[in-house]
Amino acid sequence: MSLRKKGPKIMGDFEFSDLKLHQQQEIVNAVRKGATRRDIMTWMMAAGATATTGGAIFGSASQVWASTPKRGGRLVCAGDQHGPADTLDPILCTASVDYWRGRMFYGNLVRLKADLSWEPELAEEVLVNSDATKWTFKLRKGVEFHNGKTMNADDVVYTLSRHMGEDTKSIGKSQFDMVTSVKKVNEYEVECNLETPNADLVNSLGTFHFRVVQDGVEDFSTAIGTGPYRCKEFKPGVRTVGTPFENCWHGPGYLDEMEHFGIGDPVARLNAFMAGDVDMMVNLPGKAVKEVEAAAGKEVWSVESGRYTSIVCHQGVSPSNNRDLIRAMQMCMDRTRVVKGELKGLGSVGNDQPINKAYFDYSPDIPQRELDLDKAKFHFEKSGVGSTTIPIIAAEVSQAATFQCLALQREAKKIGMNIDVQKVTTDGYWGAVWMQGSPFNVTTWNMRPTANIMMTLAYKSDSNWNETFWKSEKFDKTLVQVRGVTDAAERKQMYHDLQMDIHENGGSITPAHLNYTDACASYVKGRTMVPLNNWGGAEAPPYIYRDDV
Amino acid sequence: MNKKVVFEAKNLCINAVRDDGSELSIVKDANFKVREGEVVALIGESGSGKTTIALSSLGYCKPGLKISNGTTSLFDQDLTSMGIEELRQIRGEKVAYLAQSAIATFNPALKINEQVTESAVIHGSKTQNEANEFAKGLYHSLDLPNPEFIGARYPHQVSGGQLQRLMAAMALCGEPSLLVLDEPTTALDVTTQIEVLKAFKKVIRERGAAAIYVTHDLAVVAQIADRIVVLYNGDIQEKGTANEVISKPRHPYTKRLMQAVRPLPAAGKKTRLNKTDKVIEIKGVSAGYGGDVMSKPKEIILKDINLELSRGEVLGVIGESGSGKSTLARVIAGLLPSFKGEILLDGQQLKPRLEDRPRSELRKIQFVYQMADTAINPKQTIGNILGRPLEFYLNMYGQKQKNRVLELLDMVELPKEFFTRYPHELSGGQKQRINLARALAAEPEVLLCDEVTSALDSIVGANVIELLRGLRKNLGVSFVFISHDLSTVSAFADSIAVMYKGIIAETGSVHKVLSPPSHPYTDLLISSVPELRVGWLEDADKNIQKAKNLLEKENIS
Amino acid sequence: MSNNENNEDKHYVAPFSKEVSFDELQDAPPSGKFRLSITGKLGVIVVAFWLFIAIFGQFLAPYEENDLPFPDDYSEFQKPRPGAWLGTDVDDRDILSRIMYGAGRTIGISLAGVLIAYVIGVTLGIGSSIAGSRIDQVLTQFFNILLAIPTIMFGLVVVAAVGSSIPVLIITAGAIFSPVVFRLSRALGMEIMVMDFVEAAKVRGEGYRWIIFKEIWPNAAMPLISDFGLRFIYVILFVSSLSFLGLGVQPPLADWGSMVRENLGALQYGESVIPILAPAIAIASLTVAINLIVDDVSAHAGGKLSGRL
Amino acid sequence: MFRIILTKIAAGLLTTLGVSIVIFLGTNALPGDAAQIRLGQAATEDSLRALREELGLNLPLYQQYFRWLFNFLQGEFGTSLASGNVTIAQLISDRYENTLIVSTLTAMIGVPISVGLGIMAAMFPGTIYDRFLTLGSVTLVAAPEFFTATLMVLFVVFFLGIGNAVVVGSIEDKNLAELITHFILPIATLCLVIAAQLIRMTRAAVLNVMNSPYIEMAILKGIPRRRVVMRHALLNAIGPIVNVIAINLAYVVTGVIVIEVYFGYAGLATLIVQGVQTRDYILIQTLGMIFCATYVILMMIADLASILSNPRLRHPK
Repeated sequence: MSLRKKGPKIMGDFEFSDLKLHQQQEIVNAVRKGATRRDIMTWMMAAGATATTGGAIFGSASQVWASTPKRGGRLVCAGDQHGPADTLDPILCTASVDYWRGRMFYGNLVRLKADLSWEPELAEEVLVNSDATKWTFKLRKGVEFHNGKTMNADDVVYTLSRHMGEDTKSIGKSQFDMVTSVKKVNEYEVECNLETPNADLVNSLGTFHFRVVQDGVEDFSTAIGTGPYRCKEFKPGVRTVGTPFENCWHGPGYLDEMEHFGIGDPVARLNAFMAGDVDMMVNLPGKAVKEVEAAAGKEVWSVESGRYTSIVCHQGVSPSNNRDLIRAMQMCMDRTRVVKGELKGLGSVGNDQPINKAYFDYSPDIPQRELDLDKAKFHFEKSGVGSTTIPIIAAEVSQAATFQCLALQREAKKIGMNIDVQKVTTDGYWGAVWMQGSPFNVTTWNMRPTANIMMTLAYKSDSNWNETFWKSEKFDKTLVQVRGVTDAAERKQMYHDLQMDIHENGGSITPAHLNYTDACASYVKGRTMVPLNNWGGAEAPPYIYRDDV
Repeated sequence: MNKKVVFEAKNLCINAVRDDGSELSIVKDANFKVREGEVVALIGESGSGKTTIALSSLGYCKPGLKISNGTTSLFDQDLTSMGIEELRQIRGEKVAYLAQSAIATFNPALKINEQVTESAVIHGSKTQNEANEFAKGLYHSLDLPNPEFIGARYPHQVSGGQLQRLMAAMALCGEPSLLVLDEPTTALDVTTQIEVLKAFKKVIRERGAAAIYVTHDLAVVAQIADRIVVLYNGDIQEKGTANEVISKPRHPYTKRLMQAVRPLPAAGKKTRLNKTDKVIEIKGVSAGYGGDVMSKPKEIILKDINLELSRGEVLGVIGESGSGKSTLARVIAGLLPSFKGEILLDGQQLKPRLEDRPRSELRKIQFVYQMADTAINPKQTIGNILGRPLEFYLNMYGQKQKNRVLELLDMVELPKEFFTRYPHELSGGQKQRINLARALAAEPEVLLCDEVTSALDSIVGANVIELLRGLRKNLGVSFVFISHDLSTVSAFADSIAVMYKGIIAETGSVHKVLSPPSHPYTDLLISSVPELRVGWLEDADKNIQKAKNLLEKENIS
Repeated sequence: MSNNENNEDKHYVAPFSKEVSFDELQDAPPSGKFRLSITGKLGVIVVAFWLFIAIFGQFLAPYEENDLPFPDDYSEFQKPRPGAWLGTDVDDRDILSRIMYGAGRTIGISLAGVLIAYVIGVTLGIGSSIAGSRIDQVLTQFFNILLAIPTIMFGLVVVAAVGSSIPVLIITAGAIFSPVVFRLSRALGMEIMVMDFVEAAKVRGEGYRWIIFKEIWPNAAMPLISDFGLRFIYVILFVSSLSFLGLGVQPPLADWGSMVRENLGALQYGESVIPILAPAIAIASLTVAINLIVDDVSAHAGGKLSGRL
Repeated sequence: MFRIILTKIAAGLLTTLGVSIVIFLGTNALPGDAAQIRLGQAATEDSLRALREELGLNLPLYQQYFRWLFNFLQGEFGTSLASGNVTIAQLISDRYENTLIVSTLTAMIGVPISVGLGIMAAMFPGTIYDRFLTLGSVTLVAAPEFFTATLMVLFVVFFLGIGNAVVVGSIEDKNLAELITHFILPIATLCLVIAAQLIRMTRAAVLNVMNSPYIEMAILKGIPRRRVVMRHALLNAIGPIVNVIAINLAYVVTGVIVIEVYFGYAGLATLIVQGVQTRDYILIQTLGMIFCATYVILMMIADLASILSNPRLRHPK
């Protein structure tokens, strides 16, 4: 199997800025002269874009495409939680503010696209052996760090080896722990050897924690990367300011200055955005979408995603290991209310398993579980739980996390199921409640680059984060096997089986998948749509620009 | 007779407005005039409305009061119809006020000179420099020490008597035509009172101002007033020239007032006492404040006190404020432990500290406070107040206790209905009787009476003394009777101890102490007690000066 | 009565009858038993109303606190209409019912918190004022230290350490407000301790129990009660500040502070402002009413002289 | 007088010392120790032991305390546990400017206005003006801060169209006009918050003095109302007023968490919230000490002011 891909230049998913300058100018001119959508599409496909991406986007955004990225201007971006823990060290990033900053200042070996396929970035060429146990990265030449040093294999080896070893602090180490060695082959070539096959390794390398840093750097009070902006100011919990890096290999960032800080309070953040004090904000509450849509010059920036919120049923303790009880609860879940009432449609109904259509390997053939009180009652009676109180520990770890419990509780009451929602503070929830033995509690997961990574993290028996304590040998076996399967149909069937297994036998009540919903001023252009995090997967910094300068 | 009328009250009625809106008549239909250069005294007891009338001459009513009828006028200008700004022009300029307590009426945060001169300067009658000079002149004529510099001080830096005179300066600085003096000497010691009175009289005569002098003390009035207006319960009972009213009182109330005037110090009736039956012996006691318990205090108040009290005896302790007489009572009661010497009760040594004394000893010595207002708990009924000592010392409960309380009420000549009342429903004299009854409830051997009559009006005070006399006769209790008032003490006590600067200056039977030759301080006290006759002030001056000189010599040696 | 010039200067004797005894006059009647002004009465009515709701609200409420009045409608912040007389909240629930449920919780927490603060503060404060200088110094110094610690920070650390639950909130509020109560009751105790009637009790040989409960307490009660009202308000504010930081009463439990908080964001875009402002108005009405009573209690004396300026 | 001042200063120092013990013991009683937090999930027994030794956590508690106190006094606050490599001094220096500008301006604007309004209310008690002010301050006292803040934003930013809803950027980059538009809302809100209490307390303090006999005397001397209040009454009310001001100023520095969060600027108060959220004990200890010292110093200044305003203490007999 060869996963060799080649790209002359870093490509944006749908973005005009991905094109070469003469191509951009040609399109602009064509639009000015009255070119049709069809003309442009044909032209674009000739330029290397896929027909699917082109078709999905061009129709609605022809005027966006019609404008050229402009240089200049200042952009103020409001994130949410921030504080002293803010970091410029990629391996320690935990929050969306960190991810966005990382993309401003650093580059990755590869980058992920809206459909979560990848393309080369700092690696010009990625090679993998047939059983996916050895990956070779041929590095782009002439890439300059902010301090003027040219990137070479040493930097990449140093970057990757920071994820290895027993006492690495890397947040991403679980995606890299099958790697046994990282070797410098020559000045521009690096080789990774794996213990077990992993065809998804390259997708991981496109994520937040694998930004390339300079060899030997330990002080992350400032960021020395290859990204389009250099770090002018970084004060943890106060603000970050970036200015264009003139010698960036794919060109400097478009903005004169990008400022980025956090406003913890959602009401204040929305106020700031609506008042025009900030140009972009993260986590627009579903209930404010109408307002933003109605306001002149403000737009919702929503990306459909596999992120989900869920109620965990601990499979190792009673009563949460009672299959009939789980089924009854799943059938009491008022999914429509969660999606329509709480998310205001910016999400999709969940089906008690983690994979939705945002994933490449999603299986559309699993029947949707609906609110069905009669069947629920049947299962509930069969479970023999009776009037015993069923405690669910909830915290607002994501939008709708508490709401889903209430939506369940309300319907459950109708069939005599007595659910007690015990709300605790978000702060400290992950350490004190989650996976600490309580039968029912809430959880939330961001989207992962592949279905396999997602299912491995949350459902594989030996995963540290197997939150439902579900143990299925068959599932584990299939999950590992499928990583090496190349036949499309077989692979599809196997992924269907895996998802069906969780849907039928897993311990999750998953009512909804949540979009990443943010908002920005209309003049903010060059938005990306990668569904891995807020603000288009934090992939936008190289492309984003102001249309009004 | 033809002198110009400075102030006139016509059919003046003043009402108090209660919280619920109902009104209570405080002054009823008062008519009187003050002419140029004339001192009119308003005399009466508390509640007679005398201060209220006096203040109406400034167009002022205390909060909660209002003029309901009649007029007051100053130089024929109607004060009642004036607005606040017009009144402001008059106050301090045409008419000035001297309050009872200079310590309370001087603003503690401002220097004396500013307060003395500000009225004149604000009214524009003098520039600041003129006012300063004028004030210095006043300080001179008021016999104030250091007249050049006293104005630069703060009120707390001068003595009470000086402050009282400074208040006179404050009133006179604007050269008002009318002075209103509200009990200006009542809060002072006898010896100081004479000096202040003298100074007042002098400046009033010098400046030729008219004055309204408010007091309850006839003897003082006799020294200073030209005319007297006698008030009772808001009504004018009698008015006339000072001579007429004092020498020939016609109204029964005026007569009663005259009777209540303290007699001159003289030995009272002799009571037979068994001098060998000592209730209390005080031997070489010294005490003071500050420092640790039982060690030598930082500030010594009492020095080497020796006193004896026989059963049934009344020992009068007399002295001025600061002489240590109250401290002596506190030492006997154990509130202030002595650090030296001993106190014997019935021949048994008492522990210095209250906390160390057994309940039986505590019962035998009872303390009666000066201010009945603060000495009885406003939140307890009279029944509770009097019942507590009964159950505490005598284990008397229930009906028995109640009966005894009623007996006690009877004993202090109060009606039985008081059993369920609260202190604020009682008058000052009645409260003082409750105060006494509480002490008597314990069936004590010794009553420590600390100035029990000095907060009371003269008639009421006289009644209380009468009551004490009766109790003493019937119960055989011994008294330590502390007072600054020589006449009261001499009328009631068997023996007297004169305290001066923390030591016993002189002690012995009333007769012995009061008859010459005595200690110069005793002399001073005796000669300072005002007599109820016009012209005494001038006569007394010589004696007082003599006594003072002697005392100074004594101090030096 | 007409007095001409000549009459005036003559010796005048008022008519009198022999029977009149000219007894000592009663003291002026005391400035009165405590009575409420009109605003004070209004305050009492409002407070009584909320106390009633606090106790019985959850039984009278049309819905349970997390029920939906209109299950088929997915829009929040609806205008008041039959079925939801004050409209619906951010999660489509009936605001009226939530206010009625919340009354008990808000008032209960604050009351319990203030009571704890008072039990600690008053006991130690009055105790300190009579216990003599050594113990007094130690206690005063200790509470001074506690006073120096910012309240919200103290609450934050405690709640973060042990987790937010209603008992934790109550105890934390009690601990935070006890130093202020201590200081107040100590000052009051000191003031009353020097009164003669307390000394009289001491001279009688009374023990501490009597002095505290019979002599000091009845006289300190009134000022303490007026402070109690204010402290109560501060506890409501404290708990709602914690709600703002996500550490107060945890939703979906209704309490006024967190209700204000969770609905407030919609002030700009909500369909109706009534459900958004209703919880805030509930807090305001209760606290203003308490203040009106407190003002009456504490303004018993005061401010009369300036009327004469 | 110097004796009194020295005693006050000594008492302040003693309180600060006591506070340091309370804070140290309090943070030590929280679950988990600094080493665990810094290492997080990567902690092994060996690395924990090594880090504990490095941080001195293996020493007896009292030694740890003295070590910490000694370092604190030298200005060595240590490194933030949450970030691992940023010093606490750095975190503080990034934020103190915001806190300083907001608290100073609030003090300069809010305090004089509130005290003035309180005095006015005391000058005309019972009038409509007084009732309006009293009721207004009562309502303000009762309003949660975030509620006041929201209404302010709605009114000022969205209705009047002036000012910024949040503070953006750092102070150095701003000219005066920008400073004003950015900080107008937090300062105005904070002024309202402290005004509520200041007005009430000033009014009460002045009215209390207004009942004294020397005020009656001043009235009877024909002194105009303004002078009676401003010279006779106010001089005697300085003590309590200054005390209330000090408490409120301490609050403006230490208690403005809600304001800082709401207006999106980084100040010292939010830093402590973040310290609590990340269990950053060293940060909590340091900020706790700074806050308490602020309080103690302000109260000390208030004490000194009332001593200086009292001639009895200034000029003992």
